[in-house]
Amino acid sequence: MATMRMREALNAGLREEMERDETVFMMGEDIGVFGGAFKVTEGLMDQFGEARVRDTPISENTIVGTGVGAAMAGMRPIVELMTVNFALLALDQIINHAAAIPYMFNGQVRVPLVVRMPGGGGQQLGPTHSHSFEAMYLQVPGLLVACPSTPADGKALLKASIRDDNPVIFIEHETLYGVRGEVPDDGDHVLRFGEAAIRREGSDVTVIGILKMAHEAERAAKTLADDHGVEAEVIDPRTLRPLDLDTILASVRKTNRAVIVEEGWPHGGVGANLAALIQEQAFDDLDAPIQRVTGADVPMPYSKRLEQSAIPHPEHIVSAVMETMEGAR
Amino acid sequence: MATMRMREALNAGLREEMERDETVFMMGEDIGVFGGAFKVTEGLMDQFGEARVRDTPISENTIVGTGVGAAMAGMRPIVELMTVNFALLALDQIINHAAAIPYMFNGQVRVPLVVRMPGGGGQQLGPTHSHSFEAMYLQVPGLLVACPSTPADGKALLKASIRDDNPVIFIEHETLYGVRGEVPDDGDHVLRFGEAAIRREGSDVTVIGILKMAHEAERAAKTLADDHGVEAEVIDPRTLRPLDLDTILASVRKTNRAVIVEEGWPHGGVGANLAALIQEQAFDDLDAPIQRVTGADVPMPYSKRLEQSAIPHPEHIVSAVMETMEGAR
Amino acid sequence: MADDSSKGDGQAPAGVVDTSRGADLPDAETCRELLRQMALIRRFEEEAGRQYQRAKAGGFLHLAIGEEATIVGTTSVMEDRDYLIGTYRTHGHAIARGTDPKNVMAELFGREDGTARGRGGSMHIFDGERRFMGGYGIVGGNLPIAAGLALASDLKGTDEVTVCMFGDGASNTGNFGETMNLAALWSLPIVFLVENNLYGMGTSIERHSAVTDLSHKAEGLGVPGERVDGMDVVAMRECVAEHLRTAREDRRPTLVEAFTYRYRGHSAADPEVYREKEEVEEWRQKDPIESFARRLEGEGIIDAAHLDGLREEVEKQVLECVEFADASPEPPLDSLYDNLYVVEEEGEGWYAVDERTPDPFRGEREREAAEKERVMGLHEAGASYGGQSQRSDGGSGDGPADDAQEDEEGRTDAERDSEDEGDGEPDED
Amino acid sequence: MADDSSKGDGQAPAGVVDTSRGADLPDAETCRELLRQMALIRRFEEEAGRQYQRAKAGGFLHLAIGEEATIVGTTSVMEDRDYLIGTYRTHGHAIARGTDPKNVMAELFGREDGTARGRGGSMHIFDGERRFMGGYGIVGGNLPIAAGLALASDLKGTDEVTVCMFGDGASNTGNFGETMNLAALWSLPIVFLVENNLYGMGTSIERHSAVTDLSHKAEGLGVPGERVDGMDVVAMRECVAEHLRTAREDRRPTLVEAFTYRYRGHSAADPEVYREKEEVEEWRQKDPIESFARRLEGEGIIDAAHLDGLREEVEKQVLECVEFADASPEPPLDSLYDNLYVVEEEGEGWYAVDERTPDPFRGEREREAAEKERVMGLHEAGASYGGQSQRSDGGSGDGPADDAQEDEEGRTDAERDSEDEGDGEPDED
Ligand SMILES: Cc1ncc(C[n+]2csc(CCOP(=O)(O)OP(=O)(O)O)c2C)c(N)n1
Ligand SMILES: Cc1ncc(C[n+]2csc(CCOP(=O)(O)OP(=O)(O)O)c2C)c(N)n1
Ligand SMILES: [Mg+2]
Ligand SMILES: [Mg+2]
Repeated sequence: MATMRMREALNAGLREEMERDETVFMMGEDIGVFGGAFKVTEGLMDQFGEARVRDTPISENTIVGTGVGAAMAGMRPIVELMTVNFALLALDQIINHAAAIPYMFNGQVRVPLVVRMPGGGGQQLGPTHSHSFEAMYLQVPGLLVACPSTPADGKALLKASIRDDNPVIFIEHETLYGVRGEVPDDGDHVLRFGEAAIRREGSDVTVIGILKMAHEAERAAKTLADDHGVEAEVIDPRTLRPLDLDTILASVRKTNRAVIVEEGWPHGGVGANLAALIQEQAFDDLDAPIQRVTGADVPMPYSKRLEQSAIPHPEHIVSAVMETMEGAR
Repeated sequence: MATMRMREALNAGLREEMERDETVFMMGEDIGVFGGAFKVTEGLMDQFGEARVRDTPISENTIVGTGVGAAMAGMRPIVELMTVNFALLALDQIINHAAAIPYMFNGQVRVPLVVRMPGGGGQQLGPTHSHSFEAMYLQVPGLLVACPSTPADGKALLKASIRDDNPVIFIEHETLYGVRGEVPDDGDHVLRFGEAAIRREGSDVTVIGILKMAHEAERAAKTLADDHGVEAEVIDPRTLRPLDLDTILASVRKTNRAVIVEEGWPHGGVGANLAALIQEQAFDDLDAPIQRVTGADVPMPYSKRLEQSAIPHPEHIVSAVMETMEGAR
Repeated sequence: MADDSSKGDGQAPAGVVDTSRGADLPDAETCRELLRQMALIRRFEEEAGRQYQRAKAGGFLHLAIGEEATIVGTTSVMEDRDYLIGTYRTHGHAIARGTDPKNVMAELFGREDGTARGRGGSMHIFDGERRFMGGYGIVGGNLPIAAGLALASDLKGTDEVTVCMFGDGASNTGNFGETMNLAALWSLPIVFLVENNLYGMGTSIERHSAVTDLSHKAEGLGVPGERVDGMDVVAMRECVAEHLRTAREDRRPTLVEAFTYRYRGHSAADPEVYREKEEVEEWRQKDPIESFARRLEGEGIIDAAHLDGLREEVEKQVLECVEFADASPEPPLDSLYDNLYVVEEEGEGWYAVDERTPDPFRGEREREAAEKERVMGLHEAGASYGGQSQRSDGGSGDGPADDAQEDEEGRTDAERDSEDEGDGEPDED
Repeated sequence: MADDSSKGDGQAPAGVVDTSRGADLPDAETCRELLRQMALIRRFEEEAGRQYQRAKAGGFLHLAIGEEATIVGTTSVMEDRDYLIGTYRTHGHAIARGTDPKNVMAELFGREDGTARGRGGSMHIFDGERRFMGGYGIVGGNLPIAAGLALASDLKGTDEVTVCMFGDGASNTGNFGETMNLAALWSLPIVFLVENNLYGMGTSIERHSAVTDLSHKAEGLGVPGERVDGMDVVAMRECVAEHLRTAREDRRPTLVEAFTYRYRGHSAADPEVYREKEEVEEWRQKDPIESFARRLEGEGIIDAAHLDGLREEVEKQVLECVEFADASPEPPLDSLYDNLYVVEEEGEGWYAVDERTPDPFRGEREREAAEKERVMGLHEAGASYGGQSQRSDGGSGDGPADDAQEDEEGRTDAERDSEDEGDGEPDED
C-alpha cells in the first residue's frame, strides 16, 4: 500500500494500463504538453510520446467520436473531456453512437472506450463550469458509469474501465483530486463494476453518497454518532451502471431508513433513481420516507457563499437523517 | 370547439401566435418548403414568408444558439429540432446557455425561446431515432418542460410556451400527431404550466402517464374497471417542470397506490423522479410500493415485434396495477 | 412552399469545369463487373421500395437510386483492408462492399438473418467482416468515427485507408468542421467523399450551404478537394483511386465531391414539393447505369444479349433476396437484451427495473419460474402489437394507433400506401 | 512536455504581409481616449490579478493583458446600438464598452454590486444596457448566440451590427463551422473577430489548427477574412471599421483575425510550460500601449506629463474599484433563487425538492415559520463553508477540504498562492 492523492492514483492507473497494453492511448484537450487541466495526465506524454498521448483541438463531439471509431477498429482509447459541462457537446457521440453501436450492429463490433471527465462545484467556477451530470449518463443503456470517491477506487475502477469491452463514462470530482488515501501496490488490482463499498457500518440509517458526497456522508455519520447517538451505515455505490442494489437493499433492510446524498440537481437525479428503486424493492422494510439531500435547484452561482449554500454539507445530511429518525426513538 | 388532429392543433397554435405577435418567428430543418418533417409547420412559410419561417442547415447546436441570441435581443424564436435524438447535439446551447443565461446574468436579459421536438418510438426507426429524453430536461433548473398528450393541451401549452418569458422545452410524440380531439376555439385559451389533468377519476390506484403513455394509461384503466373491478385515477402531469405535485399527491392520498408509466428508459427516468417525490411527501399514505412501467433498458431495436415488446402497452400497466393491488382486496 | 425561388435549381454552379476527367475505360471484365454491381444495386433498391410499399420493410427507407456510380466507382478501387463508412442511405454501399444482398434485405425485413439481426434496419446496415463500418442515422455522426478508424490504422502502422461518405447536408454539421481540422492536423489517411445530390431532405443546396461548391468547403480547414462527376463510374474510379493514393502514401486527407442526384424522394413517401419534375427528368438523362451501358456497347465490350442476361440475373438474385428475407424468422423476443453489453459473468450485480428483462436480475439473484413465465407473457403481449410482419395488407400495426379509436389513427403505413396520391410524407427523420 | 517541437513558435506564419495597414492616426482627442482606455484596462487587469492572489477574487481569472489594442481598437469604432459578445476573457471588453470598472471588480469579488450580482464571476460579465452581451465560459458557445443577435437586428429592420470575439482555439469547435455557414447563408450583419493569441490554453496554434492563417479558415464556409495587427490600436480601428461597414451596409459577415498575444498565463496560475520566456519577451516589445504612447509622443499629441497624469488617473480609478468592491455586500443567501425564472405569480404550482428553497413550495402551499427558520439555518450552515470572502489570509475556505483532514487538502487557494514558485496550475477549465 502506498499513500497517494487521487490525481496520482489516476495517473498511475493510466500509466500502468498504457504500459500493459499497446492498444491503449489517450486523447484530450491539453492533456499532453500542458499536463492536463487538472494534472491527471502529467508526465504521460513524456513517457509514451505524442502518438499515444494526443493533445486535441477543442472539438468535444469529434474527439469522443474519434474514440468511438478507434475503439471499433480494435484500439482502447481513453478520452479526457476537460469537464462534464463541456461533455454536453459530445452527448451525441456518447449516447447515439458509443452506447448504441454494439447493440445496433448486433455485437459485430465493440466500443471499448473510456471517457474520463471531472465535474462538481465548490471552486467558484460559476454557472458554466460547476455542474454534476451523473444522472444523465446512468439513464443510458449501453454505457457503464463509474464515479469513484477514493484514490484506491479511482485507480482500480479506471483500470477496470480501460480493460472493459464496453463504453465507460468515468466521472471524477474536481475537489477530490487532492484527496489522499491508501492505494494497493498490485498492478492488477482492479475493481469490478457493480460493487458498492460499505464505508462505515451502522444500524440506524443507511446513508448513500457518491463522489465528494461519499466523504460528506462519512463526516455526517461521525457527527451523528458523536452528537446524536445515531449509527449510520454509509454506502458508496462507486458505479451507477451497473448498480449494486443488493448491497444497498441489504443495508436498508437492516436499518429501515435511507438518506441519499448527491451534489447534482434535485429533480430526476441519482437520488431519485435510488429512492425509486429502494422503495420498489424494500417497501415493507422502510420505516420512514427515503430522504434526499441534493445540490440546490439553480445553475451554480459564482459567489463563494452562495455557491457553498447551494452544495450539500454534513449539516444538511445530519438534518435529513434526524428528520428520517423522527419518532424512531 | 372543433375536432382536430394534434398536428393541426399545433399548427393552429403556431399560426395564431405568429399572427398575434410580430416578434415570434420559427427556425428549423425542413420546416418551410418541405412543410416540416412531421408536417406540423405546413403552410406557415406561405403565410408568413421566408423571413419568419426559416429553413436551416443541419446545425442543431447553432440553430438553438441562434434562437438563444435572438431571444436575448427581444425576439420570440421557436426552434424545431427534427427529433429529440438530434437534440443531443444541442444540449450545450440548451443547458449551458438557454437555461443558465437569465440566472447567470442576474435577470438582465430573458430567453423567451421555445424548442419544439418530437420523440418516442413505435415507428421502427431504430436505435438512433426512437428514444425519449424528457428525463434529461426535467433535471435542469432554468428550463420549463411541457409534454402534451392531447390536441387541446398541445395547442394551449404551445401558446403558453410562446408567450412565456422562460426557455421552454416542448416535447411532442411522433405517434400522437394523428390523434384527434376537441380543441377550444378561443384564440386566447392558454394552459398554465404546472397544472396536471385528471383524465379519469378513480379511488383504487393513481396511474400517472405522459405523452403516449397518458393514452395507454386510460386504456389500461378501462380494462381494469371492466375486467378487474379496479377503479384507476389517471393523471397526466402535462408539464414536468414545473410539476403539479399537489394534484398527484392529493390523488395518492385518496388511492394509497401509484403506478407511473413512461416510454423512456427505466433508470433515472420521469417515473423515478415522481416515485421519489411521492414517497417523500406521501409516505404514510402509501399501501404498496410505487410501481413504474417503462420502456425496456435497450437502444430501441428496429424489428417491429422487438420494438413493440420494448414499449409499454396497456397489458403492462394492468399487470403493474394488479401487482400493486395485491393484498388490497 | 413559399415561391419558386425556394426550389432547387438542380444545376452545377456556373463556371464548373468538366468533372468527367475524360477517363479511359478499365479492362473489359472490370467494366462488366462495374455494370453488374450498379444494376444489382439499382434493382435491389427498386425492390426494397416495393417491399416497403407492401409494408414488409418498415421505418424509413432511403434509396440511393441514381447514385450507383458514386458508390460503385468508389468501392471498386478500395482494397479489402480499407474501411468504408456511410450514412442511412447505404444499402448499395454494403452490397458494393461484398455484403450478401440477402442479408441486407433481411435486415430491411427486420429478421434474424439481417445484417444486424433486425436491430438496425435500413439506416443501420453493418458488415464488419467486409469492413463496411455502417450505416448511421445521425447526419454527420459518421465523420468523427471515420477519423477514429483512420487514426487506428495509423497507430497500428498499417496502410489501410478509410473512406467516409456523407451528404451535402452533412457538410453543415459541426462535425464536418471539427473532423476536417482534426484529420488535416493529424494527417489521417481518409478520403472524405461528399455525395452531393443537391438536397438535404427537402432543402436545396443553395438554401442550406453558403458555399455550394463543396470541393472547396474544407480548404480553409486544411482539407483540399476535387469535384467529380458522380454519374460517371469511370471518372469516380479514377478520381477516388487518386485520392486513396494520397491518403495511403502521402498520408493526407482529401475531400471528393461527387456531383450526383437521387431520383427518388428523400425517403419512401416524400412528395417532393421542393423540386420540379423536369429537374428529375433531366438528371435521369445522365443515368449512371444507362450511360455506362451505352458506352460499353459503343466500345463493343458488351452487347444487347449481355444486357438482357444481366437484367435477368439481377432480377433473379433480387427476388431470391426477398424470398430469403421472407423465410427468415423474426428475432426471438428473449433476444431483446442481446449484445447490449459485453459481459463476462452474465449480469452479476446488474439491475434492471424493466420487468421484461429475461434474466433474473431484479435486485435478487433468483426469480422463480412462475415469475419468469409472467414476464415472458408480458413480453409477448407487447410484441403482439407488432403483428405479423408477414402481413401484406398495409395495416398499420402501429401499436395503440391501430385500435379502432375514433380519435386516433396510425399514419405510418396508411400514408405510406397513399404515396401515389402525393399525399405527403407523414413522418420524416 | 514532450520536446521542444511541442512548444509554440509564437510567430506569424511566414509570408504574411504587413498587417498594420499603415493606418493614419485619428484626431488627437480620440488618440488620447484610446490610450486612456487601454491603460485603464491594463491597470485594472493587473489589479484583478493581485486581488486574485489575495483570494478576493475566486474561481478562474483569465487576463487579456497584451490584447488591449484588439479590444479597444474594436469597441472604439462600434456604435452604441451595436452588440458585442465575447468569451471568458472579457473584463476589458466590458470596460471598453462603457461598463463601470467598479461593477466589474465587484463581480470578480462576487458581490451585490457586481455586473451579475456575483452570480457570473469573471467568466460571465454582462452589461445589457451597453449591449455588452457577455461573457461566456463555454469555448465557441457565443458564436451561435452572436448569429441570433444579428438575426434579431435583421428581422427588426435595424442597422445594428454584432461583433463576436473569440479565440483561436474556438475556431476548432463545431459551432465555428456551423455559425459561419449560417451567417453567410443568411447574410447576417456580424463581424467575427478572432483574437488569435497563438494559444488555446497550453496548446499552440500549430498543434490545434491545421490551417494557422485563421483569416482564411472560414472562406470555404462563405465568410472571407482579413488578418490585422492586433497590437496596433489604429490598425485595428481601421480594419474593424471597414468590416463593420461591410456588415452594416452590404449585409455580409466577415472574419477579422487580430494577431495578438497574452502576456500572462491562460488563467492566473498557469506555469506556462508550453512556451519560452523569450517568446513572451519578444511580444512585450510590441506592447500595444507602449508602442502607441511612443507614437503619440512622436507626433506631439501627448507628452511625458500627460503620461504621468494618465498613470495616476488610472491608478486612482482602479484602487477605487477595489475599495468599492470590498465595500459592496455579499449577495444575501435568500437571493439564491432570484432570476432563475421569470414568474408572474410567484412559484404557484412549483415544486422544489431542495429544502433550502426559501419559498414554501414543498408540494404544499404553506410552510410554517419554524420550518422556515430551520431551512434558513441550513442555508447559513452551508454558506459558512464559504467563509468571509473579506479574508486575505489565502485560506482555502474550500468547503470540506478546509477541514484539518489528513487525507485531503484544498488546493485552489493554497496553490494559487504558490504561483510564484511556478508550481503548476491546479485546476483549469
Ligand atoms: C443530426 C441530424 N439532424 C437531422 C436529421 C434528419 N435528417 C435525416 S437525413 C437529412 C438530410 C441529410 O441530407 P444530406 O446530408 O444531403 O444526405 P442525403 O439524404 O441527401 O443523402 C436530415 C435533415 C438527422 N438524421 N440527424
Ligand atoms: C467547450 C469547451 N471546451 C473546453 C473548455 C476549456 N477551455 C477554456 S479556455 C480554453 C482555451 C481556449 O483558447 P482560445 O479559444 O484560443 O481563447 P484564449 O483563451 O486564448 O483567449 C479551453 C480549452 C471550455 N471552456 N469549453
Ligand atoms: Mg443530399
Ligand atoms: Mg487563444
